[in-house]
Amino acid sequence: MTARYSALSLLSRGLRGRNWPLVWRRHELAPTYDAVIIGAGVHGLAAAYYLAVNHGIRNVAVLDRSYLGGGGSGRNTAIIRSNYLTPEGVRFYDRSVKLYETLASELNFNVMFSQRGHLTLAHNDSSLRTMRWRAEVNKLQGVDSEVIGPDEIKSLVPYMDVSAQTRYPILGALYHPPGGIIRHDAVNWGYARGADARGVQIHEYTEVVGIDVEEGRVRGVQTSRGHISTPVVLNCTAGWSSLVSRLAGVRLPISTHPLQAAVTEPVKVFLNTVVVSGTLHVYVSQTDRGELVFGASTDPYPSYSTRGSLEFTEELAGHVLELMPSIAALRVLRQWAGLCDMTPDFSPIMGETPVEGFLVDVGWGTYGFKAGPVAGEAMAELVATGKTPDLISSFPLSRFADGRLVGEKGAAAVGH
Amino acid sequence: MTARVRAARSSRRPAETPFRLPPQPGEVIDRSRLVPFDWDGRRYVGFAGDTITSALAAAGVRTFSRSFKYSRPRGILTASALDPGCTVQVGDEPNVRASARRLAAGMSVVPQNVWPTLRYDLRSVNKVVAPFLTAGFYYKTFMSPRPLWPAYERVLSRFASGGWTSPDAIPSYYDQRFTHPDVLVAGGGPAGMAAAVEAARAGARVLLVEEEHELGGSLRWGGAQELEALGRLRADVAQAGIEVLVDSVVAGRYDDNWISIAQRGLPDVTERLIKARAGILVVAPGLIERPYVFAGNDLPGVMLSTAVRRLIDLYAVAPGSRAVVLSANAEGDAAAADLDRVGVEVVRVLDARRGEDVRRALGRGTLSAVEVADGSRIDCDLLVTATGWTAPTSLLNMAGNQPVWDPLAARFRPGEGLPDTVLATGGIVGDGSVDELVAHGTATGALAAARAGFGSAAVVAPLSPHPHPALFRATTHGFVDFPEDVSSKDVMAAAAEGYDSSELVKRYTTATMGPTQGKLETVNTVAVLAEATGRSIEELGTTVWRPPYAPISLGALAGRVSPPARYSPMQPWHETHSAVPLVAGEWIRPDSYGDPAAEVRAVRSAVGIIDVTPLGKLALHGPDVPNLLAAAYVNKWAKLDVGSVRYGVMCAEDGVILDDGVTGRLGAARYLMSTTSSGAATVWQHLESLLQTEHPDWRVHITPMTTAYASINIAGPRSRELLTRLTDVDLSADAFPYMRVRTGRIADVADCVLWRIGFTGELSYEIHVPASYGLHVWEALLERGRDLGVRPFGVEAQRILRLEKGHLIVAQDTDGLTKAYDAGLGDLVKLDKDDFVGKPELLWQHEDGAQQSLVGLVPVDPSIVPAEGCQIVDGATGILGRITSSRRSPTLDRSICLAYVLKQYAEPDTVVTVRLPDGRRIPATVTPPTHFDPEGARLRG
Amino acid sequence: MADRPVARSAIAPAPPVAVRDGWEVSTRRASGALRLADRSPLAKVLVRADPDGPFADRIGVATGTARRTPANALAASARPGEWLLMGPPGSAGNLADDLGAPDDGELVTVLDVTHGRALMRLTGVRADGVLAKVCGVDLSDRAMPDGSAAGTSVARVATDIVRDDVAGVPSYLLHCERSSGQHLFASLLDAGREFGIDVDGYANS
Amino acid sequence: MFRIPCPYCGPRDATEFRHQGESRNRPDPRTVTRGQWRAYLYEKDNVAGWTRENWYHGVGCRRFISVERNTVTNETRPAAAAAGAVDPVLPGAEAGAPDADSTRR
Repeated sequence: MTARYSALSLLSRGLRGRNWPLVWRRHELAPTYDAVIIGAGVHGLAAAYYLAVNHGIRNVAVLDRSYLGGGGSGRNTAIIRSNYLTPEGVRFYDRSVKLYETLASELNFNVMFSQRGHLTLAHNDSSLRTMRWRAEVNKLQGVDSEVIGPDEIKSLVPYMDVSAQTRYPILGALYHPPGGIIRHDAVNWGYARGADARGVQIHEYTEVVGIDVEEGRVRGVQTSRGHISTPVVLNCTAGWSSLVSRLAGVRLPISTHPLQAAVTEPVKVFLNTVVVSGTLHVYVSQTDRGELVFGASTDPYPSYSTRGSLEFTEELAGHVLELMPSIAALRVLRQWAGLCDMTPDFSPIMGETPVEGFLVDVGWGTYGFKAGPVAGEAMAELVATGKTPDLISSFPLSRFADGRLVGEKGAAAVGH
Repeated sequence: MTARVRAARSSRRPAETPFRLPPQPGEVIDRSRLVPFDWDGRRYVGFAGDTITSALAAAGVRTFSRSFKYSRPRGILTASALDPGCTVQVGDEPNVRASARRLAAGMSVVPQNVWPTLRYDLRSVNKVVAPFLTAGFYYKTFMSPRPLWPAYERVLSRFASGGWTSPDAIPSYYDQRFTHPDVLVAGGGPAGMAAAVEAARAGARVLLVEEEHELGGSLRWGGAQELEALGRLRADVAQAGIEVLVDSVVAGRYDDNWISIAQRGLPDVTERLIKARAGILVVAPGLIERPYVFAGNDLPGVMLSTAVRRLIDLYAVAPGSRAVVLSANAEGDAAAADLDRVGVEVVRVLDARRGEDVRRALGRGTLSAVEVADGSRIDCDLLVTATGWTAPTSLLNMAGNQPVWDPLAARFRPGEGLPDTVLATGGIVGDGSVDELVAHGTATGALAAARAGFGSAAVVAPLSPHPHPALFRATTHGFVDFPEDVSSKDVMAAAAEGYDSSELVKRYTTATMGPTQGKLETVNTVAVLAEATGRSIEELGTTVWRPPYAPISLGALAGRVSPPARYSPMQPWHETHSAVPLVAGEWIRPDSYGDPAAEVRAVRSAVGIIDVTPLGKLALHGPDVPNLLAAAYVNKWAKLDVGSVRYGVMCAEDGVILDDGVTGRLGAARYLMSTTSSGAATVWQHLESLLQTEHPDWRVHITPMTTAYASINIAGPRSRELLTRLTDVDLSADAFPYMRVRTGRIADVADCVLWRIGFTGELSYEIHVPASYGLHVWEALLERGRDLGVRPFGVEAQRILRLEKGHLIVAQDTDGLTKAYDAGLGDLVKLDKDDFVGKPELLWQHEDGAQQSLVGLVPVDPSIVPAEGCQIVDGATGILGRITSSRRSPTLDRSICLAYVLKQYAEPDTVVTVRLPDGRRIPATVTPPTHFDPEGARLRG
Repeated sequence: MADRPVARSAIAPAPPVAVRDGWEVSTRRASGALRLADRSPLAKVLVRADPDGPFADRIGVATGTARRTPANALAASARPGEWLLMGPPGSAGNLADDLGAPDDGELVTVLDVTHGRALMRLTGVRADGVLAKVCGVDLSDRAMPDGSAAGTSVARVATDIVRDDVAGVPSYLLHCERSSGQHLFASLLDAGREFGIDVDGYANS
Repeated sequence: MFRIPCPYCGPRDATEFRHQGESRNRPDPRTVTRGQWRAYLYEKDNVAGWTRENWYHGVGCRRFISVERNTVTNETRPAAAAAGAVDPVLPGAEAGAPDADSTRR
């Protein structure tokens, strides 16, 4: 059984040299589950956790073709915020922030959610206008969000060049105090540990190679480790969501683009907020370890390659130095890429598909990690009750055929 | 040398250098050039050619930093760029690799990660709670109470390792360049040099890149034979016409052999990023010596055998006074011999090949004794380990190759399957004598040249690795990752908790994630993980190596070329007339000349001129232009007469508004199209796409003319009067009515295009003059219009003027989902046309009815200007619409807006509620979009 | 009406400045062996035609190449079906007239783009070294010998490069849309600093 | 950065080109249903492996070209052409307006 984590237990085990129990256990594949979740990332693990905790559905398998949290959930830049543009987006992500705020104590696992504030810079009048638009929508939903001027930006980020002489002068920013960063791996592990403790089975290195559909409904999945019967399959993959859905005969409006990120060597902490510039396609934060973590917009062509590119780091560096010219001597230590499933309206696809029992929680673009808890909670409710929760009713797959796209498109060129 | 000499710290005299040896055969220091520098507030002197650490080691300095978690003293381990404990601050530059950075006169070097000083570090109390600070301890505590986490976080972040930056640091000179070698050799050891020479002899352009300051690799610290071989190879390189970069590192291999090189050590350039498109990449980085894991393995005084040989043979520095050597290979034996030769007492050589081992290193602050596996204890200040090698397969891995574990050689080696454009040679492939390594390099160089198209194909005989004992950890626990302070115990604990794959253990313990990028740490981490899980190293494999292979500065990555800025031909005038600049995409243009309201009044009452050069302009020529226009715009174009212009709107295939503008017909088959400023490139590409992919049979040439013309809009009731003074074109209302185009001379400039259109609602002429004469015409307009009250106006005044007229701006009053019917442009859409881009969606929107309308809006209180983006609300949270444009109108002396509202609120005189940013809710009245002169009498006058 | 209009290039002239051939130009003379000069006053005529059609045959300059015409104009084709003719200032009309009229039915576009393009010439044995700092295309003699033309990106600006050696010394003509001219010129100067680049003034060829 | 084999300019860096999407045919607007049209606008094959797509060589020849690319490795090759001719470029379907983050007029 799970051992409780605390400072005291840590000290006592440390002194006695005792190891901790497995954070999640390993199992043989069972022949039948009540539900199978594909993808052991934050979405799949959270869905499994809430199925068990909120609905008592524990005979659940979470399958991943690689190690737990090795996809987008372990490759993102771990920025959490809820200052979206549309009311439906704001409501949805606000619920996610609320869940994140209590996640450490709920999971008894420190996910290190650091609500240090989030700045989205505006370099021209049109982005300033969009920031104002977002702030007003946010405030109507009770979300702390306001447009601030260059002086306030400078006091939050002393390294920022807010002078008017720059090539991309900073006219203002959308300031979102509850936004921040989190330890992404810890979220994945914490959910895995919580789900495991309640009987969910997590199967790493178990690839789904087929989905059985008979008479329009799901019957089971074929995996690299054998066959499973199940009435419900939930596709929680990123990067591969359109290919996994195609196993069930479902086509998605998704193209997969790499999203790259990079980290510098550590230096003493000097940046205490998250800084995003849509115009310059860059976002940056500094971890408690002292590394600057950078991201940008997705690569301009679809690809499944996660090798990363040199021009990404070049553009990134150029843009970061536009904002903070004094850190030119900092060195990039590592770059990596994850895969993002981009939808036409910069909003996810959640809910039912034409195949009964085959549910999707996909199309998360560049903002999937932010939504992990709420998406898991909502999808668990859908699986358990068969009813689509209001919170996700704007995001069905059918909206594309119906021509009812979500309005995040206007603001989400780079939306971190 | 018998004892450590401690110089008096009070002295201003430079420190003595008691550990400096007499001249060594291969030394790289120039004893004739003294280089003074400061370390930790004290003056030292080294020789030219010294690294920071070699000079300090000569003076007896052994501790260079403290570790990040436990605050343990750290010293020289590798004496190379990887030295994990020798990262220092040099002036403004953090994280300088002191064991690779050469001394420069006057350098101010300061240790990092010390608080308050290197010698007395208060954080060392962490040692007391070390059992508590196991890997991942922070995941298990600080969870509650939640409000305290920020306080915990502040404490944790004090421990951030690394140097410091300054907001006032002036960036030094960074640079970039491109190059296109046929063969690029990464690594200038014996095999790399031989490969480069052979490829160059075959006729290939060769670039040879060496990370260290000199070519030669391990030959540099070899005996007489090695030094002789080195001399020969260097001479060959010099003769072969090879471009050689030293103190430079191949940092990344990307798709299609796109290769990044960080070039350092240039006189006036801090760092240069070289971007090479290489025909063939030859990877020849040699081998990295692997540290050994045992208790106390991080104490200053514990060194790798290669560190000892570098210090003695390159820098003539004795690494200690009394040494114990643990050797499993010839390099370790040679290190013992080197020590002996230069007079360092070698107390004992432990032969790991015969099962001899160390148990732990002992000492307070620095090494003072070694406990051997047999239980004996030897006093010493130097423990040398030579327990094995790591092949830096990073570049091969980036090329898609998976390294495989070779248990016989006890190291990872390149796996099967490399792209044809990548080869490997030297130690990374296998072991051999100098001659064997050179032979392999030569054959590989010939093959590389052949693949690049020079010479004939060569056969490369395999280079096998020599057997080597598999040594990772003694019977005690020690550090597997020095900069991250991760011990073998941490790795085992993580494995026991279930973080039991290479990736999970890396993420959980942070082992391999520090500044040495796993080059020293990965294999030991995997080996300890294998030990903990009972799995083999083969099974576990390594984590994926990610670029860069060596850290590169942001400055070099950014390069020197700034983002282009575009200016109109009138920019010199704007700059000298206090124009407030507006950054609009690539363009920099006047937002105003100080008083936008006065500029508006000038246009309404007299005449104003605005520089609209950034407006996109496309020359269209050919018999099928009407077809193209009809396909691109939602409205009709078949009946546009020569001399007429027409406004048009383009939508994308999803019905969303793409751009708007006017197009005029200048001749039978010649048209000039204007687009929005930011839409110019998009529209051009869109039209080319229509022509090239949908309608390749249409005969149209599109030529961008945006900057061929300087464009000026002359607006206001006296605009005709002004322009008449400067042109031979008949401007009378009958001869040149609204929405017509003419060509003629303006201010003696021929070939100008004039169109009579208006965005401001006033009588106005948009003139397009050959750009080189733009400034001439602009000045002529101001000069000749002085008595008419002419005034230049900027973008801000234009925005107010158009808002008064209710003209929408695409991308301000429309967004990424706005279709033509939403924006009130439905009358333009001609659904009876056969086809046009976006027609199906617009047809369906017409059938279904738009959900929202673009309307005019006036706050009941005329003094309140609601910010653009304010929401039109219903109750507490309901949203009925939003304001897209708002300004105070100088003409109407009140606030005016454009807004979207739901259809049912769009009727004029409907009163809605606007929420202001400060939370106030104010009433506002819906109006038609046009606030001023709705009949357009002024425009058509 | 006052003076005859003076034409101005997009590239600010280095002092001393004078008016020559109706253009405000620099009369500076470069001292070094590596020279960058604004050549925007040269007449520039753009021709578009079917690359496989009769008019293309008449021009006789293949895609990717450049050639001097008998009248000492330079004709360059950086892309299929497009040619840029360059000649002395004021000669645009002549350059166009020399082409003659197309055959009936062939669509040929001839446009005077003198004022729409910035044009500069970089000359010197190290000219390729300068360009290699701001251009990713291989400009070695092997890849781009005298008489080549290519369209690519230079200093982040869409630029056509024409290799047109002067008396055996490597020389490149670079042209881009006018408003980016100052940026391109400044970027080349910055890139050439380490090679001792110098600005050269007006010449009418 | 991978290179794209331009049939007019030779191999050039991918950054010189703009991706134009999967090659596909525009449905006949006179007979198309909403479902068909929106599938054309939004659905993607999103192939993992070799696929045929269009690129616009904006700073080079300014031609729309058709190229085959392996989306897993980013290897590229000329689109398979009949009888050595430059392959005709099929229309691409990239719906949508440009992003709003720019200043107009």
